[in-house]
Amino acid sequence: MSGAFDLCGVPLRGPVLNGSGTFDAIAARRTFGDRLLEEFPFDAFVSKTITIEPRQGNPPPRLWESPAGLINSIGLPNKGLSGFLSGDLPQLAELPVPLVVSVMGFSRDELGALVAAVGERDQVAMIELNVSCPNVETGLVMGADPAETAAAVGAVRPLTDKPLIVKLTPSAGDPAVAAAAEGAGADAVSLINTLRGMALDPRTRRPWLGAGTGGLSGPAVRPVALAQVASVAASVSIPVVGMGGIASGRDALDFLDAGAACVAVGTENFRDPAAGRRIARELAAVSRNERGFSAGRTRFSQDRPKSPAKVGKTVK
Amino acid sequence: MSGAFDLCGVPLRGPVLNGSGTFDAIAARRTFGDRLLEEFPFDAFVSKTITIEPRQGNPPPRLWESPAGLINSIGLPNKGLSGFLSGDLPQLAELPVPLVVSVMGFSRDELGALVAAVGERDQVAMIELNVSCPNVETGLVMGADPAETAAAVGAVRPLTDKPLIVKLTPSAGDPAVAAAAEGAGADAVSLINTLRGMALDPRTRRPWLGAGTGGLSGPAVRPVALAQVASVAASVSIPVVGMGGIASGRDALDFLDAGAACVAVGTENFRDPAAGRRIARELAAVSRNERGFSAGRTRFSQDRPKSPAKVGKTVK
Amino acid sequence: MSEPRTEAPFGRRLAPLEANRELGAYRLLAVRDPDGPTNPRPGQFYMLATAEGWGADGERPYVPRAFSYARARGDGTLEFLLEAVGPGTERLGRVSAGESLWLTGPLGVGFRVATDPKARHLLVGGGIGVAPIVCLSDELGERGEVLLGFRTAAHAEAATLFDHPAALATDDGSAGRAALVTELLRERLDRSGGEPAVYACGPPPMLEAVRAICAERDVPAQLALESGMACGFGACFGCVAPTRNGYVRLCVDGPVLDAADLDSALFAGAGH
Amino acid sequence: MSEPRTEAPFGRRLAPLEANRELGAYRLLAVRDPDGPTNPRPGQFYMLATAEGWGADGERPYVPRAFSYARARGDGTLEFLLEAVGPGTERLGRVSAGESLWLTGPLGVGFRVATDPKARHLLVGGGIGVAPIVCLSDELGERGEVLLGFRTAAHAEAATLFDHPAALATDDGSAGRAALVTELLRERLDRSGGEPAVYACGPPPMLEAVRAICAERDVPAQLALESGMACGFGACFGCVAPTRNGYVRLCVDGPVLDAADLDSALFAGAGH
Ligand SMILES: Cc1cc2nc3c(=O)[nH]c(=O)nc-3n(C[C@H](O)[C@H](O)[C@H](O)COP(=O)(O)OP(=O)(O)OC[C@H]3O[C@@H](n4cnc5c(N)ncnc54)[C@H](O)[C@@H]3O)c2cc1C
Ligand SMILES: Cc1cc2nc3c(=O)[nH]c(=O)nc-3n(C[C@H](O)[C@H](O)[C@H](O)COP(=O)(O)OP(=O)(O)OC[C@H]3O[C@@H](n4cnc5c(N)ncnc54)[C@H](O)[C@@H]3O)c2cc1C
Ligand SMILES: Cc1cc2nc3c(=O)[nH]c(=O)nc-3n(C[C@H](O)[C@H](O)[C@H](O)COP(=O)(O)O)c2cc1C
Ligand SMILES: Cc1cc2nc3c(=O)[nH]c(=O)nc-3n(C[C@H](O)[C@H](O)[C@H](O)COP(=O)(O)O)c2cc1C
Ligand code: FES
Ligand code: FES
Repeated sequence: MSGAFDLCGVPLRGPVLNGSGTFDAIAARRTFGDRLLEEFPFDAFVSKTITIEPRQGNPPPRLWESPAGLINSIGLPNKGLSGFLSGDLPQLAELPVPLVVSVMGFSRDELGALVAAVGERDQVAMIELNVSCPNVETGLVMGADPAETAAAVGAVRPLTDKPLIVKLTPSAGDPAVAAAAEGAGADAVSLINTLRGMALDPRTRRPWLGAGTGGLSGPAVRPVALAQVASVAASVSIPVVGMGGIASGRDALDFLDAGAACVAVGTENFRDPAAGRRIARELAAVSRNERGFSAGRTRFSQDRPKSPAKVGKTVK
Repeated sequence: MSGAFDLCGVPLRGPVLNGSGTFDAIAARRTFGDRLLEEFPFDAFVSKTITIEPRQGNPPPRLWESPAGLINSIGLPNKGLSGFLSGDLPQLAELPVPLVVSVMGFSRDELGALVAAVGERDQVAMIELNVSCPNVETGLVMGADPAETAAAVGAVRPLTDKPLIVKLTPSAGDPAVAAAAEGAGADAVSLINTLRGMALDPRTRRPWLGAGTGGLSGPAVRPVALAQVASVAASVSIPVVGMGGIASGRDALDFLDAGAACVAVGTENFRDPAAGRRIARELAAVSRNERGFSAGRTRFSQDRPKSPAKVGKTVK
Repeated sequence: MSEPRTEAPFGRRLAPLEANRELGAYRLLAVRDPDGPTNPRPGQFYMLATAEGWGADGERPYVPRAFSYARARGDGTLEFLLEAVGPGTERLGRVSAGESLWLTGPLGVGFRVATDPKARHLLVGGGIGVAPIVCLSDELGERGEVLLGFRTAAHAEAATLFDHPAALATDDGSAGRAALVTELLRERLDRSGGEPAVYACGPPPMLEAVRAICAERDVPAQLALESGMACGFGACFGCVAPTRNGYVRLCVDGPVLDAADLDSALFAGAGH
Repeated sequence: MSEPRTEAPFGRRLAPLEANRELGAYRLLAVRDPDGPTNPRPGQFYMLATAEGWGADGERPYVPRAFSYARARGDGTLEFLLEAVGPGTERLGRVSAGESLWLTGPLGVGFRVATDPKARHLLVGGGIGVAPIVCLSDELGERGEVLLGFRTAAHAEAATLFDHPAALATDDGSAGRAALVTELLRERLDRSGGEPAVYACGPPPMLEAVRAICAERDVPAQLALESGMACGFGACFGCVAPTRNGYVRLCVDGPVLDAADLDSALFAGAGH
């Protein structure tokens, strides 16, 4: 199937990515050894979001379970841009799949610096813009309103030839934000990010998470994600990477049928490190059983009920 | 405990209500007989939302399950104002607890007509304004932005002496909407309503629900609800009725500790018709065990970490 | 004729499993329900869920599932006939000794049966829909003539539940006649001239055929319908069927409806 | 000294239950893991969940739970010691014959043990924290002296797991000495003058006392810490402990940390 399928012109062996921040390929290799590379679970690897400066992340506790889901307040710990480029990038370049680097800036300048620096590395196939943080210049969450999103994407678009994926904030169920990203030059959008949620400490009765609130993910949010993916896919013509609670091939198929070009697996990786592979296998099986043909370009680019994704755009 | 606890000045025997549209006391009495009255599960009864005109509701199918939750597209079927007043109200008046009537109008005039007509009935203790629908005059969802909410509440406030509870839309996680409702004269706010969600028909691969999308409820949304309740309770001084996935006394306690004055049980009623009673019992038990005192005024009006509710306001 | 509805105790209750046995393509579950009424009415149903392991792994089922009782033994035991079609029925089909079910019921209104001892009754069951026909046949005894249809002989084993002889058809002819049960019904009605009342339960296309056949011949028919249910007691407004009087909730106004009130027994969301 | 980490097969695997028996206040689970390595390192752990009924009824648990292995028998059987403290450990404590567990591991880095055959080792276990001390004691044999502390005699039954004699204390004096295990440690270190290296696992306050006692005496100590984990292989960044070098993920950089790297073993989110 190799070469038969692509996302924004980058050939992928299949449509299953990971959600940013839900799989650390470097730590996984320490744990599972080189078998990880042989059986790599995703068709493209999305890095955890990086920022200009190193970040320690939020104080623990950072996790609490909820019914069919997880609430996290990780707080984007990362080595910062130069730590990433020198420490992580060489290792991520050894992965057998294209690399997507997720970046977040607290101003358009920061975002621009990240995109420019990451974009010039050959090892990087695509860049994902995580715009879920408040812009220190305007005070608005970058990805929360159409104009702010368009300004952020427009500012960084000239800085790289690499495909840009804009990861929408969950409040951006409003498809106007996705349309604004498309208009400003995004090559794809991805969604959903986590929903704001809270849990109390059973003993102290105060918020459990060190940061007070966190982001809800997992099967609990799947219906919300599916609705948002369907509505965004119907209003843009760039490819949509759909995620939110995908735990099986059937779930993945739901997102593809709702208009996604690719899917990403997040929380399910925590329950099953090889979830990406299993889901890809299950997806191929349900596609074969129920459609009479197997996954591949036709399947993912043409058989969607709404807004076919603009695949095949070339990278440069 | 009778008389020791009240909501907006209406004495309640305890803090457990039902969510509008999740318990039909008339149908339940046909099913369970007068035992329903003897063992009535709620401390106040909230009617299904009524509109001026009768509505058939959405085409079936109207329900789909999701992980730890339910997606519904019921579409507010009801007999309309006059059908409700003549057909349902006399039967609801036989319930052993105060009655809250939920109303929705598609314009401020409609909302006003409902509030005026319902408000003059002695059998009605409080009125809940369901403002999750688009205003036909402005095109905006009434409860989605602060100004629109203030205008709607302000328009109906003079029309009745009865306490008004404003049921916030889920997009109104923004506490500014709750503050606007308070400013315009609401006596309480309730939240959360369902989150927009979708599911596909496993066979046709098209949206399963007759209406395309529906509202997600149940434990899946509990962390989202708790975060919104905590944030709203911290920003208003009127009582908050908290709901969203409450299935046990411990869940109820979480909402009370997050700042709610009362809680409402919705989807859990479907799994266990007597869930309200069980939850009240469990709540009393966890409160006793963990606090050294039992539920009642002190517990619910003063022991909340943030923004104590303004209880004790009189009805007229 | 008063509404054939036996009131349910308020709330759900734990019902210990007594037996779970294979019956051809189906399973027969017997549970102890000592606190429930011993006289539910044929066509009424119960909401069931397992007390443990319902909706594990963060997946469906979440709400309970609806099942017609097949038999209420006077001793407080209820029997249900189950077909595994999805996660809920699969889990229920695996309950084992020592486990209990959450049970609410009896729910809904059953078949309205004329009390006239001379009235003649034609009972039509298709597939898993034979469940409420079993207790109705028990009640009517010789006065109720039973026609049953199944996909295959394995499914037709459910016919052994009947104490009275029943006419049998299978789609593939592997047991009884190779025919649809609606063909048996058509022949039977054309033979007798249409005096009997018809009571039917089965898949939507079968019920629609029964409706049309009876309507053509002016034979009164009652159909036990199915739709997705979350609560079973009128709370969620989810289980509606379109009738000539608008949508009705099958769990409180049904599941048995007069065929005369329906334009069609085939509607979006019908069946499971 | 290379990192004491045995690599895990990639992905989770089904491990059939071999035995689940009560051991005083705890339960001892044995599972068959024929495809996993037979040589995990003491202090490494596995993520476990039941294959069925995990997180039923729309409630927690959703992600798997972390457990130190207590023993890896050379034949592919793993033993875990469990204390039921919440929904996950309760469900695991109820697994029965015929059931399987989802298992991922071995994970993390274990205790770094000096290879010098003359080095002396002091093993300190508190409560359920004795689990990794069992296999470490097996490995060190006579070279490892074991001090154990429990709440009551019922908990102290876990001491019977040790093949080598161990000093025993209970909070209530119902078995061994009425003392905290950290008092045994203090006395033992003051007696010998502090040459041995200390390896400890137990509740956060105990670990903090161990840390402080060893720090005062300049005794090198390694502590097996706990925090809430979702994944166990570094994917979620949830299981962090604050160290002098910033936050580290206990599942990939731990769970065993050098006490010298910690300001305190008591931190928000420590323990379960
Ligand atoms: C009054 C009544 C009596 C019943 N009596 C019996 C009985 O005696 N024996 C028996 O075996 N079954 C009976 N059923 C059907 C039984 O309730 C369903 O088979 C069961 O709910 C399926 O649940 P599941 O989780 O196995 O399957 P799921 O696939 O989860 O189905 C669960 C629910 O989802 C909906 N659904 C799923 N797929 C479809 C679809 N393709 N089309 C329409 N709806 C769908 C339905 O609402 C269904 O009930 C009865 C149903 C009703 C309403
Ligand atoms: C490396 C490691 C090894 C372990 N080895 C063992 C072992 O061998 N035997 C054993 O019995 N247990 C062991 N544990 C602890 C075990 O993982 C927890 O007891 C288990 O996760 C509890 O799950 P639960 O669902 O029963 O309880 P829950 O209440 O659901 O706890 C689940 C998780 O929630 C968090 N949590 C809940 N309540 C609190 C609280 N009050 N304070 C802090 N966190 C809380 C923790 O992250 C906890 O792990 C180990 C933990 C780790 C990290
Ligand atoms: C622990 C955790 C960490 C995450 N970190 C990031 C991140 O760094 N950047 C990002 O864009 N999204 C992050 N996400 C969001 C996921 O990529 C994904 O959008 C979301 O979890 C929904 O998918 P899921 O339900 O399959 O997990 C994180 C999610 C989780 C659970
Ligand atoms: C089937 C169903 C019907 C509902 N109908 C109404 C309604 O008529 N008016 C309203 O304000 N809320 C309605 N709701 C929302 C509930 O009152 C409640 O806000 C929501 O379900 C969250 O609570 P829960 O998770 O406990 O169900 C409905 C919810 C469900 C599940
Ligand atoms: S199943 Fe809820 S109203 Fe019928
Ligand atoms: S448990 Fe997920 S990073 Fe450690």
